[in-house]
Amino acid sequence: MRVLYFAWLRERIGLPREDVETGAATVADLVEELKAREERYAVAFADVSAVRVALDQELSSFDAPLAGVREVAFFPPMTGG
Amino acid sequence: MRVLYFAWLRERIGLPREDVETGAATVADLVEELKAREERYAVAFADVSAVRVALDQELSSFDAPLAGVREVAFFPPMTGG
Amino acid sequence: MIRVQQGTFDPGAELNAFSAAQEGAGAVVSFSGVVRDVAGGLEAMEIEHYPGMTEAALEEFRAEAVRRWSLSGALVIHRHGRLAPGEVIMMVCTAAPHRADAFAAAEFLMDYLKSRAPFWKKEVTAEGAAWVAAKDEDEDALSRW
Amino acid sequence: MIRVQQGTFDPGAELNAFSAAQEGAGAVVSFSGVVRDVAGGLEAMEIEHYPGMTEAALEEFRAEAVRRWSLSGALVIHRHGRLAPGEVIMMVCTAAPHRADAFAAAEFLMDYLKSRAPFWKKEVTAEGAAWVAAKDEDEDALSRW
Repeated sequence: MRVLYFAWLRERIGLPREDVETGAATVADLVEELKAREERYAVAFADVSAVRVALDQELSSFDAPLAGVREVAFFPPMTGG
Repeated sequence: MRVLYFAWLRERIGLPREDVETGAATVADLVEELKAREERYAVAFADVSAVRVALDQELSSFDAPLAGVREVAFFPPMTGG
Repeated sequence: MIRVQQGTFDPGAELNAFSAAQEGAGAVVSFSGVVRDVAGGLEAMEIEHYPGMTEAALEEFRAEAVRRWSLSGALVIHRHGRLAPGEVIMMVCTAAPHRADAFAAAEFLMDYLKSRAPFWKKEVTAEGAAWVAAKDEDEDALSRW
Repeated sequence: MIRVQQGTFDPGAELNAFSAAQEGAGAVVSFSGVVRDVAGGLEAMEIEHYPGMTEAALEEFRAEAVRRWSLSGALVIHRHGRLAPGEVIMMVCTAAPHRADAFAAAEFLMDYLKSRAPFWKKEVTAEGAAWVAAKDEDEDALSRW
Protein backbone atom coordinates (compact mmCIF):
# COMPACT_ATOMS: atom_id res chain seq x y z
CA MET A 1 0.00 0.00 0.00
CA ARG A 2 1.33 3.40 -0.96
CA VAL A 3 1.25 5.98 1.84
CA LEU A 4 1.67 9.73 1.13
CA TYR A 5 2.42 12.57 3.53
CA PHE A 6 1.90 16.27 2.88
CA ALA A 7 2.87 19.58 4.48
CA TRP A 8 4.07 19.29 8.10
CA LEU A 9 3.31 15.57 8.21
CA ARG A 10 5.76 15.11 5.33
CA GLU A 11 8.33 17.28 7.12
CA ARG A 12 8.00 15.52 10.49
CA ILE A 13 8.11 12.03 9.01
CA GLY A 14 10.87 13.07 6.64
CA LEU A 15 9.54 11.59 3.42
CA PRO A 16 6.77 12.36 0.94
CA ARG A 17 5.72 8.76 0.29
CA GLU A 18 6.54 5.17 1.05
CA ASP A 19 5.26 1.68 0.37
CA VAL A 20 3.96 0.04 3.51
CA GLU A 21 3.28 -3.68 4.07
CA THR A 22 0.32 -3.78 6.39
CA GLY A 23 -2.59 -5.90 7.40
CA ALA A 24 -4.31 -2.95 9.12
CA ALA A 25 -8.08 -3.17 8.84
CA THR A 26 -8.78 0.56 9.17
CA VAL A 27 -6.99 3.88 8.82
CA ALA A 28 -6.82 4.15 12.62
CA ASP A 29 -5.12 0.72 12.78
CA LEU A 30 -2.59 1.83 10.16
CA VAL A 31 -1.84 4.99 12.15
CA GLU A 32 -1.22 2.87 15.28
CA GLU A 33 1.18 0.64 13.33
CA LEU A 34 3.07 3.66 12.02
CA LYS A 35 3.27 5.32 15.46
CA ALA A 36 4.68 2.11 16.94
CA ARG A 37 7.35 2.01 14.28
CA GLU A 38 9.47 5.07 14.98
CA GLU A 39 9.48 8.22 17.12
CA ARG A 40 9.02 10.56 14.11
CA TYR A 41 5.73 8.82 13.21
CA ALA A 42 4.61 9.01 16.85
CA VAL A 43 5.34 12.76 16.82
CA ALA A 44 3.62 13.34 13.46
CA PHE A 45 0.47 11.47 14.52
CA ALA A 46 0.46 12.65 18.15
CA ASP A 47 -2.75 14.64 17.60
CA VAL A 48 -4.82 12.95 14.92
CA SER A 49 -7.56 15.57 15.32
CA ALA A 50 -5.16 17.78 13.30
CA VAL A 51 -4.72 15.13 10.59
CA ARG A 52 -6.94 14.46 7.58
CA VAL A 53 -6.88 11.32 5.45
CA ALA A 54 -7.71 10.52 1.84
CA LEU A 55 -8.19 6.99 0.49
CA ASP A 56 -7.46 6.67 -3.21
CA GLN A 57 -7.66 10.47 -3.43
CA GLU A 58 -11.07 10.78 -1.76
CA LEU A 59 -11.41 12.44 1.66
CA SER A 60 -12.23 9.78 4.21
CA SER A 61 -12.17 9.12 7.95
CA PHE A 62 -10.00 7.26 10.44
CA ASP A 63 -12.54 4.50 10.96
CA ALA A 64 -12.76 3.73 7.22
CA PRO A 65 -11.71 0.19 6.15
CA LEU A 66 -8.55 -0.21 4.06
CA ALA A 67 -9.69 -3.25 2.09
CA GLY A 68 -8.99 -2.67 -1.61
CA VAL A 69 -7.33 0.71 -1.01
CA ARG A 70 -4.11 1.32 -2.96
CA GLU A 71 -3.20 4.85 -1.84
CA VAL A 72 -3.55 6.43 1.61
CA ALA A 73 -2.64 10.09 2.10
CA PHE A 74 -2.21 11.94 5.41
CA PHE A 75 -2.17 15.72 5.64
CA PRO A 76 -3.18 18.67 7.82
CA PRO A 77 -6.44 20.59 7.22
CA MET A 78 -6.30 22.10 3.76
CA THR A 79 -5.54 25.76 3.17
CA GLY A 80 -6.25 26.44 -0.48
CA GLY A 81 -7.83 29.42 -2.15
CA MET B 1 -38.55 75.31 -10.79
CA ARG B 2 -36.94 72.92 -13.23
CA VAL B 3 -38.84 69.67 -13.75
CA LEU B 4 -37.22 66.65 -15.43
CA TYR B 5 -38.83 63.49 -16.84
CA PHE B 6 -37.08 60.22 -17.62
CA ALA B 7 -37.85 56.98 -19.46
CA TRP B 8 -41.57 56.40 -20.18
CA LEU B 9 -42.57 59.52 -18.23
CA ARG B 10 -40.43 61.53 -20.64
CA GLU B 11 -42.01 59.73 -23.60
CA ARG B 12 -45.61 60.14 -22.42
CA ILE B 13 -45.21 63.79 -21.52
CA GLY B 14 -43.19 64.39 -24.67
CA LEU B 15 -40.33 66.40 -23.23
CA PRO B 16 -37.26 65.73 -21.10
CA ARG B 17 -37.43 68.91 -19.00
CA GLU B 18 -39.32 72.14 -18.53
CA ASP B 19 -39.41 75.15 -16.27
CA VAL B 20 -42.59 75.28 -14.19
CA GLU B 21 -44.00 78.25 -12.33
CA THR B 22 -45.68 76.78 -9.27
CA GLY B 23 -46.66 77.53 -5.73
CA ALA B 24 -47.15 73.84 -4.93
CA ALA B 25 -46.22 73.05 -1.33
CA THR B 26 -45.37 69.39 -1.88
CA VAL B 27 -44.46 66.99 -4.69
CA ALA B 28 -48.00 65.58 -4.57
CA ASP B 29 -49.42 69.11 -5.05
CA LEU B 30 -47.12 69.66 -8.03
CA VAL B 31 -48.27 66.38 -9.59
CA GLU B 32 -51.91 67.46 -9.20
CA GLU B 33 -51.13 70.77 -10.90
CA LEU B 34 -49.41 69.01 -13.80
CA LYS B 35 -52.24 66.46 -14.19
CA ALA B 36 -54.81 69.27 -14.35
CA ARG B 37 -52.81 70.97 -17.06
CA GLU B 38 -53.04 68.56 -20.00
CA GLU B 39 -54.15 65.03 -20.83
CA ARG B 40 -50.59 63.77 -21.42
CA TYR B 41 -49.62 64.68 -17.85
CA ALA B 42 -52.77 63.02 -16.51
CA VAL B 43 -51.82 59.86 -18.42
CA ALA B 44 -48.19 59.93 -17.30
CA PHE B 45 -49.12 60.40 -13.64
CA ALA B 46 -52.22 58.16 -13.68
CA ASP B 47 -50.56 55.62 -11.38
CA VAL B 48 -48.10 57.42 -9.11
CA SER B 49 -47.23 54.16 -7.35
CA ALA B 50 -45.15 53.50 -10.51
CA VAL B 51 -43.42 56.89 -10.30
CA ARG B 52 -40.37 57.85 -8.28
CA VAL B 53 -39.25 61.39 -7.49
CA ALA B 54 -35.90 63.04 -6.80
CA LEU B 55 -35.52 66.53 -5.32
CA ASP B 56 -32.26 68.23 -6.23
CA GLN B 57 -30.96 64.80 -7.31
CA GLU B 58 -31.81 63.02 -4.05
CA LEU B 59 -34.50 60.33 -3.98
CA SER B 60 -37.49 61.68 -2.10
CA SER B 61 -41.22 61.08 -1.58
CA PHE B 62 -44.48 62.57 -2.80
CA ASP B 63 -45.27 64.18 0.54
CA ALA B 64 -41.92 66.02 0.64
CA PRO B 65 -42.10 69.85 0.72
CA LEU B 66 -40.83 71.77 -2.31
CA ALA B 67 -39.60 74.84 -0.43
CA GLY B 68 -36.10 75.71 -1.63
CA VAL B 69 -36.03 72.93 -4.22
CA ARG B 70 -34.62 73.90 -7.62
CA GLU B 71 -34.86 70.62 -9.53
CA VAL B 72 -37.61 67.99 -9.40
CA ALA B 73 -37.22 64.77 -11.40
CA PHE B 74 -39.92 62.17 -12.10
CA PHE B 75 -39.07 58.69 -13.37
CA PRO B 76 -40.11 55.02 -13.18
CA PRO B 77 -38.40 52.57 -10.79
CA MET B 78 -34.75 52.36 -11.73
CA THR B 79 -33.31 49.45 -13.71
CA GLY B 80 -29.55 49.81 -13.59
CA GLY B 81 -26.85 47.19 -13.26
CA MET C 1 -13.62 55.32 -8.03
CA ILE C 2 -16.77 55.59 -10.10
CA ARG C 3 -17.16 56.18 -13.85
CA VAL C 4 -20.29 56.84 -15.91
CA GLN C 5 -19.59 56.70 -19.62
CA GLN C 6 -21.09 56.07 -23.03
CA GLY C 7 -18.11 54.28 -24.56
CA THR C 8 -17.22 50.66 -23.97
CA PHE C 9 -14.43 49.43 -21.72
CA ASP C 10 -12.30 46.30 -21.31
CA PRO C 11 -13.33 44.38 -18.15
CA GLY C 12 -10.10 42.38 -18.05
CA ALA C 13 -7.94 45.49 -18.32
CA GLU C 14 -10.06 47.21 -15.65
CA LEU C 15 -9.72 44.22 -13.32
CA ASN C 16 -5.94 44.14 -13.73
CA ALA C 17 -5.53 47.89 -13.24
CA PHE C 18 -7.79 47.79 -10.19
CA SER C 19 -5.92 44.85 -8.64
CA ALA C 20 -2.54 46.45 -9.26
CA ALA C 21 -3.65 49.56 -7.34
CA GLN C 22 -4.63 47.62 -4.18
CA GLU C 23 -2.42 47.43 -1.11
CA GLY C 24 -2.74 44.43 1.18
CA ALA C 25 -5.75 42.97 -0.61
CA GLY C 26 -5.77 39.20 -0.70
CA ALA C 27 -9.18 39.05 -2.32
CA VAL C 28 -10.48 40.79 -5.44
CA VAL C 29 -14.07 40.29 -6.63
CA SER C 30 -15.44 41.55 -9.93
CA PHE C 31 -18.92 41.59 -11.38
CA SER C 32 -19.55 42.42 -15.00
CA GLY C 33 -22.97 42.78 -16.57
CA VAL C 34 -23.45 41.93 -20.23
CA VAL C 35 -26.37 42.75 -22.56
CA ARG C 36 -28.23 39.46 -22.97
CA ASP C 37 -30.10 38.58 -26.11
CA VAL C 38 -33.86 38.10 -25.69
CA ALA C 39 -36.33 35.69 -27.30
CA GLY C 40 -37.08 37.02 -30.77
CA GLY C 41 -33.74 38.79 -31.03
CA LEU C 42 -32.54 41.97 -29.36
CA GLU C 43 -31.43 44.78 -31.67
CA ALA C 44 -30.20 47.04 -28.92
CA MET C 45 -30.39 47.91 -25.26
CA GLU C 46 -30.82 51.64 -24.72
CA ILE C 47 -29.77 52.92 -21.33
CA GLU C 48 -31.04 56.33 -20.22
CA HIS C 49 -29.63 57.99 -17.13
CA TYR C 50 -29.86 61.16 -15.04
CA PRO C 51 -26.56 63.00 -15.47
CA GLY C 52 -25.36 64.43 -12.19
CA MET C 53 -27.59 62.34 -9.97
CA THR C 54 -26.10 59.16 -11.43
CA GLU C 55 -22.56 60.08 -10.47
CA ALA C 56 -23.65 61.25 -7.01
CA ALA C 57 -25.60 58.02 -6.40
CA LEU C 58 -22.75 55.73 -7.48
CA GLU C 59 -20.27 57.64 -5.35
CA GLU C 60 -22.65 57.43 -2.38
CA PHE C 61 -23.02 53.63 -2.77
CA ARG C 62 -19.25 53.24 -3.13
CA ALA C 63 -18.58 55.30 -0.01
CA GLU C 64 -21.21 53.34 1.92
CA ALA C 65 -19.58 50.04 0.90
CA VAL C 66 -16.19 51.32 2.09
CA ARG C 67 -17.80 52.34 5.41
CA ARG C 68 -19.49 48.98 5.95
CA TRP C 69 -16.70 46.57 4.99
CA SER C 70 -12.92 46.41 5.34
CA LEU C 71 -12.06 47.22 1.75
CA SER C 72 -8.83 48.39 0.23
CA GLY C 73 -10.79 49.74 -2.73
CA ALA C 74 -13.96 49.67 -4.79
CA LEU C 75 -14.67 50.58 -8.41
CA VAL C 76 -17.97 51.10 -10.23
CA ILE C 77 -18.21 51.64 -14.01
CA HIS C 78 -21.62 52.01 -15.70
CA ARG C 79 -22.38 52.77 -19.33
CA HIS C 80 -25.33 54.57 -20.91
CA GLY C 81 -26.51 54.97 -24.49
CA ARG C 82 -27.25 52.35 -27.14
CA LEU C 83 -25.62 48.94 -26.59
CA ALA C 84 -25.65 45.80 -28.74
CA PRO C 85 -26.20 42.25 -27.39
CA GLY C 86 -22.97 40.89 -25.92
CA GLU C 87 -21.63 44.32 -24.97
CA VAL C 88 -20.54 44.94 -21.42
CA ILE C 89 -22.95 47.27 -19.53
CA MET C 90 -21.21 47.79 -16.21
CA MET C 91 -18.62 46.47 -13.81
CA VAL C 92 -18.02 46.47 -10.08
CA CYS C 93 -14.66 45.56 -8.52
CA THR C 94 -14.01 45.25 -4.79
CA ALA C 95 -10.79 44.36 -2.97
CA ALA C 96 -10.30 43.40 0.67
CA PRO C 97 -7.91 41.55 2.94
CA HIS C 98 -10.53 38.78 3.27
CA ARG C 99 -12.92 37.30 0.73
CA ALA C 100 -16.13 37.66 2.74
CA ASP C 101 -15.81 41.45 2.73
CA ALA C 102 -15.01 41.62 -0.98
CA PHE C 103 -18.00 39.42 -1.89
CA ALA C 104 -20.47 41.21 0.40
CA ALA C 105 -19.43 44.66 -0.83
CA ALA C 106 -19.74 43.60 -4.49
CA GLU C 107 -23.23 42.20 -3.91
CA PHE C 108 -24.25 45.30 -1.96
CA LEU C 109 -23.07 47.56 -4.79
CA MET C 110 -24.91 45.46 -7.38
CA ASP C 111 -28.17 45.52 -5.41
CA TYR C 112 -27.99 49.31 -5.10
CA LEU C 113 -27.02 49.78 -8.75
CA LYS C 114 -30.03 47.68 -9.82
CA SER C 115 -32.69 49.55 -7.86
CA ARG C 116 -31.30 52.88 -6.65
CA ALA C 117 -29.05 54.24 -9.40
CA PRO C 118 -30.95 56.41 -11.91
CA PHE C 119 -30.62 54.24 -15.02
CA TRP C 120 -33.51 52.99 -17.16
CA LYS C 121 -33.18 50.23 -19.73
CA LYS C 122 -35.16 49.87 -22.91
CA GLU C 123 -35.07 46.78 -25.09
CA VAL C 124 -35.34 47.33 -28.83
CA THR C 125 -36.47 44.36 -30.93
CA ALA C 126 -37.96 43.97 -34.41
CA GLU C 127 -41.40 44.27 -32.74
CA GLY C 128 -40.62 47.62 -31.19
CA ALA C 129 -39.15 49.03 -28.02
CA ALA C 130 -40.14 48.30 -24.42
CA TRP C 131 -38.90 49.68 -21.12
CA VAL C 132 -37.51 46.99 -18.83
CA ALA C 133 -39.74 46.68 -15.74
CA ALA C 134 -38.11 46.79 -12.32
CA LYS C 135 -38.23 43.39 -10.62
CA ASP C 136 -39.70 42.85 -7.17
CA GLU C 137 -36.80 40.53 -6.37
CA ASP C 138 -34.33 43.36 -7.05
CA GLU C 139 -36.21 45.68 -4.71
CA ASP C 140 -36.46 42.92 -2.10
CA ALA C 141 -32.72 42.25 -2.33
CA LEU C 142 -32.06 45.67 -0.75
CA SER C 143 -33.67 44.59 2.51
CA ARG C 144 -30.71 42.35 3.36
CA TRP C 145 -28.34 45.29 3.85
CA MET D 1 -12.93 24.09 -16.77
CA ILE D 2 -10.31 23.66 -14.08
CA ARG D 3 -6.55 24.23 -14.24
CA VAL D 4 -3.83 23.44 -11.70
CA GLN D 5 -0.53 24.97 -12.65
CA GLN D 6 2.78 26.24 -11.34
CA GLY D 7 3.14 29.19 -13.70
CA THR D 8 1.41 32.49 -13.32
CA PHE D 9 -1.57 33.66 -15.36
CA ASP D 10 -3.23 36.95 -16.29
CA PRO D 11 -6.56 37.38 -14.41
CA GLY D 12 -7.83 40.06 -16.79
CA ALA D 13 -7.11 37.95 -19.86
CA GLU D 14 -8.73 34.93 -18.17
CA LEU D 15 -11.83 36.97 -17.31
CA ASN D 16 -12.19 38.22 -20.87
CA ALA D 17 -11.66 34.79 -22.43
CA PHE D 18 -14.15 33.25 -19.99
CA SER D 19 -16.78 35.95 -20.65
CA ALA D 20 -16.38 35.64 -24.42
CA ALA D 21 -17.10 31.90 -24.20
CA GLN D 22 -20.43 32.34 -22.37
CA GLU D 23 -23.80 32.12 -24.10
CA GLY D 24 -26.73 34.01 -22.62
CA ALA D 25 -24.91 35.07 -19.48
CA GLY D 26 -25.87 38.51 -18.24
CA ALA D 27 -23.74 38.18 -15.11
CA VAL D 28 -20.06 37.28 -14.75
CA VAL D 29 -18.41 37.12 -11.32
CA SER D 30 -14.69 36.66 -10.74
CA PHE D 31 -12.66 36.12 -7.60
CA SER D 32 -8.89 36.37 -7.61
CA GLY D 33 -6.66 35.59 -4.67
CA VAL D 34 -3.37 37.44 -4.27
CA VAL D 35 -0.40 36.64 -2.01
CA ARG D 36 -0.60 39.21 0.78
CA ASP D 37 2.46 40.49 2.53
CA VAL D 38 2.66 39.76 6.28
CA ALA D 39 3.96 41.77 9.22
CA GLY D 40 7.73 41.53 9.17
CA GLY D 41 7.85 40.91 5.45
CA LEU D 42 6.96 37.83 3.44
CA GLU D 43 9.70 36.35 1.27
CA ALA D 44 7.52 33.76 -0.38
CA MET D 45 4.35 31.73 -0.15
CA GLU D 46 4.97 28.07 -0.90
CA ILE D 47 1.95 26.09 -2.00
CA GLU D 48 2.11 22.32 -1.81
CA HIS D 49 -0.60 20.19 -3.38
CA TYR D 50 -1.62 16.58 -4.00
CA PRO D 51 -1.32 15.98 -7.75
CA GLY D 52 -4.23 13.96 -9.05
CA MET D 53 -6.47 14.50 -6.06
CA THR D 54 -6.30 18.27 -6.57
CA GLU D 55 -7.62 18.12 -10.12
CA ALA D 56 -10.33 15.63 -9.14
CA ALA D 57 -11.45 17.79 -6.21
CA LEU D 58 -11.62 21.01 -8.24
CA GLU D 59 -13.55 19.28 -11.01
CA GLU D 60 -15.96 17.83 -8.42
CA PHE D 61 -16.58 21.29 -6.89
CA ARG D 62 -17.06 22.83 -10.33
CA ALA D 63 -19.55 20.11 -11.35
CA GLU D 64 -21.41 20.53 -8.06
CA ALA D 65 -21.70 24.30 -8.62
CA VAL D 66 -23.10 23.70 -12.12
CA ARG D 67 -25.64 21.26 -10.63
CA ARG D 68 -26.76 23.66 -7.89
CA TRP D 69 -27.07 26.90 -9.82
CA SER D 70 -28.16 28.00 -13.29
CA LEU D 71 -24.72 28.69 -14.70
CA SER D 72 -23.57 29.03 -18.27
CA GLY D 73 -20.04 28.23 -17.13
CA ALA D 74 -17.51 28.07 -14.30
CA LEU D 75 -13.73 28.22 -14.27
CA VAL D 76 -11.23 27.43 -11.50
CA ILE D 77 -7.49 28.11 -11.78
CA HIS D 78 -5.16 27.37 -8.86
CA ARG D 79 -1.37 27.65 -8.72
CA HIS D 80 1.17 25.72 -6.68
CA GLY D 81 4.89 26.17 -6.01
CA ARG D 82 6.76 29.21 -4.71
CA LEU D 83 4.99 32.58 -5.09
CA ALA D 84 6.13 36.10 -4.23
CA PRO D 85 3.96 38.72 -2.45
CA GLY D 86 1.60 40.36 -4.91
CA GLU D 87 1.43 37.34 -7.21
CA VAL D 88 -1.96 35.90 -8.10
CA ILE D 89 -2.64 32.52 -6.42
CA MET D 90 -5.92 31.45 -7.90
CA MET D 91 -9.05 32.59 -9.69
CA VAL D 92 -12.67 31.54 -9.92
CA CYS D 93 -15.03 32.79 -12.65
CA THR D 94 -18.76 32.06 -12.83
CA ALA D 95 -21.32 33.16 -15.39
CA ALA D 96 -25.11 32.98 -15.20
CA PRO D 97 -28.22 34.57 -16.65
CA HIS D 98 -28.82 36.23 -13.24
CA ARG D 99 -26.40 37.73 -10.74
CA ALA D 100 -27.58 35.85 -7.65
CA ASP D 101 -26.55 32.52 -9.20
CA ALA D 102 -23.18 33.81 -10.35
CA PHE D 103 -22.37 35.25 -6.90
CA ALA D 104 -23.55 32.19 -4.96
CA ALA D 105 -21.62 29.77 -7.17
CA ALA D 106 -18.42 31.82 -6.87
CA GLU D 107 -18.68 31.93 -3.07
CA PHE D 108 -19.45 28.20 -2.94
CA LEU D 109 -16.38 27.41 -5.04
CA MET D 110 -14.19 29.65 -2.86
CA ASP D 111 -15.41 28.03 0.36
CA TYR D 112 -14.67 24.56 -1.00
CA LEU D 113 -11.29 25.59 -2.40
CA LYS D 114 -10.31 27.01 1.00
CA SER D 115 -11.12 23.94 3.06
CA ARG D 116 -11.58 20.92 0.80
CA ALA D 117 -9.03 21.22 -2.01
CA PRO D 118 -5.69 19.56 -1.15
CA PHE D 119 -3.45 22.62 -1.04
CA TRP D 120 -1.25 23.63 1.88
CA LYS D 121 0.33 27.06 2.22
CA LYS D 122 3.60 27.87 3.92
CA GLU D 123 4.76 31.40 4.65
CA VAL D 124 8.49 32.03 4.37
CA THR D 125 9.85 35.09 6.21
CA ALA D 126 13.30 36.16 7.42
CA GLU D 127 12.46 34.39 10.71
CA GLY D 128 11.79 31.08 9.02
CA ALA D 129 8.91 29.17 7.48
CA ALA D 130 5.52 28.39 8.98
CA TRP D 131 2.56 26.42 7.68
CA VAL D 132 -0.60 28.48 7.46
CA ALA D 133 -3.18 27.14 9.93
CA ALA D 134 -6.67 26.38 8.68
CA LYS D 135 -9.21 28.85 10.05
CA ASP D 136 -12.33 27.79 11.92
CA GLU D 137 -14.27 30.44 10.02
CA ASP D 138 -13.32 28.80 6.70
CA GLU D 139 -14.51 25.41 7.93
CA ASP D 140 -17.69 26.99 9.31
CA ALA D 141 -18.37 28.71 5.98
CA LEU D 142 -19.02 25.30 4.40
CA SER D 143 -22.08 24.76 6.55
CA ARG D 144 -24.08 27.32 4.60
CA TRP D 145 -24.15 25.18 1.45
